[in-house]
Amino acid sequence: MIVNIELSGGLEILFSNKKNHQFELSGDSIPLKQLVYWMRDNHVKERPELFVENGTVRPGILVLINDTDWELEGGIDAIIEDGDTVSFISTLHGG
Amino acid sequence: MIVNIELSGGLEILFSNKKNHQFELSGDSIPLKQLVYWMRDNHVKERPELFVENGTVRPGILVLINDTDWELEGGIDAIIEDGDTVSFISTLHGG
Amino acid sequence: MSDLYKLHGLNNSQVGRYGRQLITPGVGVAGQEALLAAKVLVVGAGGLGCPIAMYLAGAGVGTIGIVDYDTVEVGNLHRQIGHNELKEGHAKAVSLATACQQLNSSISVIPHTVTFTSDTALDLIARYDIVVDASDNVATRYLINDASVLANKILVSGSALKWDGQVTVYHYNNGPCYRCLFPVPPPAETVTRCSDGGVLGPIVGVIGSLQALEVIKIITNNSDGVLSGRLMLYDGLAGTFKTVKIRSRQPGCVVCGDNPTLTELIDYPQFCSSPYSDKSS
Amino acid sequence: MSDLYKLHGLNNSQVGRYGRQLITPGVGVAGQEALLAAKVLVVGAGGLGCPIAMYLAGAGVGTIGIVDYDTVEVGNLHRQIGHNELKEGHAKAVSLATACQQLNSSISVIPHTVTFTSDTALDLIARYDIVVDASDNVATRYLINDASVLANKILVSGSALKWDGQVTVYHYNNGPCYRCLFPVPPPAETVTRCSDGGVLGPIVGVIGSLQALEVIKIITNNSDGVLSGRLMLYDGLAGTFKTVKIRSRQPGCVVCGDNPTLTELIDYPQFCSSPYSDKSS
Ligand SMILES: [Zn+2]
Ligand SMILES: [Zn+2]
Repeated sequence: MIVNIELSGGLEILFSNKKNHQFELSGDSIPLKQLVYWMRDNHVKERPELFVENGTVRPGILVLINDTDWELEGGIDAIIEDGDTVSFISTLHGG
Repeated sequence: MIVNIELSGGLEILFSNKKNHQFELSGDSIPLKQLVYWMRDNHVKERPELFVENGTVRPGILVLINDTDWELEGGIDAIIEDGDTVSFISTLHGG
Repeated sequence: MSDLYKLHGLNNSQVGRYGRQLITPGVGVAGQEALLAAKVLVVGAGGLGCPIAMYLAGAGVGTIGIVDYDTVEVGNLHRQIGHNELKEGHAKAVSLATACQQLNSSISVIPHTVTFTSDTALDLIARYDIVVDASDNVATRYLINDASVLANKILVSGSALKWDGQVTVYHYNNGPCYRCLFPVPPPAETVTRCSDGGVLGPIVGVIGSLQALEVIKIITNNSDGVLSGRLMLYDGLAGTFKTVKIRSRQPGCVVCGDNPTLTELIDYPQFCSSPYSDKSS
Repeated sequence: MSDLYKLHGLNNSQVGRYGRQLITPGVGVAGQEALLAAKVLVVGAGGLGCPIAMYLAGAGVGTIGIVDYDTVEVGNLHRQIGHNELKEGHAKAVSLATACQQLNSSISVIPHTVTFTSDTALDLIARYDIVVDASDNVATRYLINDASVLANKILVSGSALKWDGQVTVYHYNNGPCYRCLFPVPPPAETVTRCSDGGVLGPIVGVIGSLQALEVIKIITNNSDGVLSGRLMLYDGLAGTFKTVKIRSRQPGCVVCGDNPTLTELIDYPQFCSSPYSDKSS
């Protein structure tokens, strides 16, 4: 399966400074929690605690599944399928 | 077949002041030219010359097929299929 | 044109000043009267606050409050176009209020040069109908949210960093508040401040202008298009926007939920482990 | 911070003024030096021209020209935040240039109070690297396009009406020009002017800020994200943006094509059947 990942609001820095990724994974679907752990273990080079904390995505990151808030899709327990796009958006505070 | 129509930049005024329309047509596809004539004849209440001129969409309107400039898709000779979105955008000149 | 509006509550000078705005569909005389009657508090007279306050002043929002305790520095001017070199060292709230009054002397613009804290926030917010978050730090953002919800005011939120910006409207028509989305503040070490990460003037220009438009849509009752329950994301470097659907009000939210446990303001610098400021310490 | 940049061509006061912009990724010292060396002509000191010129001045674009023959009226101020009541009756080009210089006295801002016509356009454009279309009528838009192509300058175009706006970049990296998209002007009776249709301040604020950012991206060589071959559409009432792919340069274009037939400027009011103005006649 192919999963599209989008990173923004500065999170891309943890992922080789690239905003868009396409990951190939085995199987037809993957629980989001497992995808997040896999991303942390295989793609975050430094300071993984800036991405994952207490078993989920750290506070201050909004997660979207196909452009919809993950809260409407089951949160960390959502199931991601082939072709889905998951976005991780760090909220901004500046002005 | 279903065709989604988007109107913007003021063109919506010709179409009951609605920006988004969904039209049901017979068949599986329709040449864009025929769709434009059908829209003019069935949905433009007043001043059809503000939409069609000399057998095509009048100058100053940009046409998109699924968010891509119609010029890249064959222009007025493009074939529109079930589920396609056609956008008619009147260019703006103000500032 | 003036004859056309004679039957309404606008005088000739108002028709002259707001004519081009009045004739915009969805505004009209009723919309202009609503703008003149509205009271909007802009929290922050920086990069976002400048275009917000100036466009609201231009539009004829009748009462505009501007809160900021900071003073103008030359290093602000690349992005804070409501100030200028002559205002170096002056209070930002006063400098921006003056710019707004020079744009439109017929409205009331009130500078508040106090620090916006748990002690001052509710008193200030109580005097206005709509709050605009143009602040630059996490602690102030949680404070503004909680105070707006406790005082039952609509909150128009914008933020920016580097080439990116975000806009949404909180606590509007059963939409979420900031805490519905972000119940817990981010770890302090994950927060990039503009003083560390930089920010470009046109980015705050875009986001601040978008915030001003949301305020106008709310006041003129063009509610369908208000960015409530939707978050607009701008990536200026890529030249792309995206508007995404976000959760509605969360029944379990500590401040706007069905059984709120947060019923008075707390110590936000402690809650967020970071100060009411974006300055490097 | 100043020590860090001592080896570069920026002095301490420049580092202080542009620090927050310098540290933005993709700008840096090289980007700031390019901005200081750049020359940009803004055609129009109205709703779009105000934020464009002010954000470019803030960013340190070294030479900014502003062309406008019109004078400031109170009815402009709801959307033209670079002017103010004290400037009523003054030349818009001078009023806006003064605002820019007060924001940044270290750059050069040149008001051109001439009418921008087939007689004056090429001489003016020749002195600048990039042209920004902040005009308000069809005839001027064709004139600016043709003059920019003939002088081989990049053109950053924005337009607005009511709640809507559009932005794109013409004649950049083999992208299209305005005539590639619109070879023939629209029938005069289909053109809605701001004087008839209205326009809101924050709409021109968003579009003008977007145009200023495109200029900065072009100068700092962040070319991947430049809106060339793409058109950005903003619907402020709905709160949505869309960026769509448009055609590339057309080999048959009369002005930028492989065998151009338009090699000098023409009579644009005649070509467009409408004057160089958006005023009601
Ligand atoms: Zn809440
Ligand atoms: Zn061309």
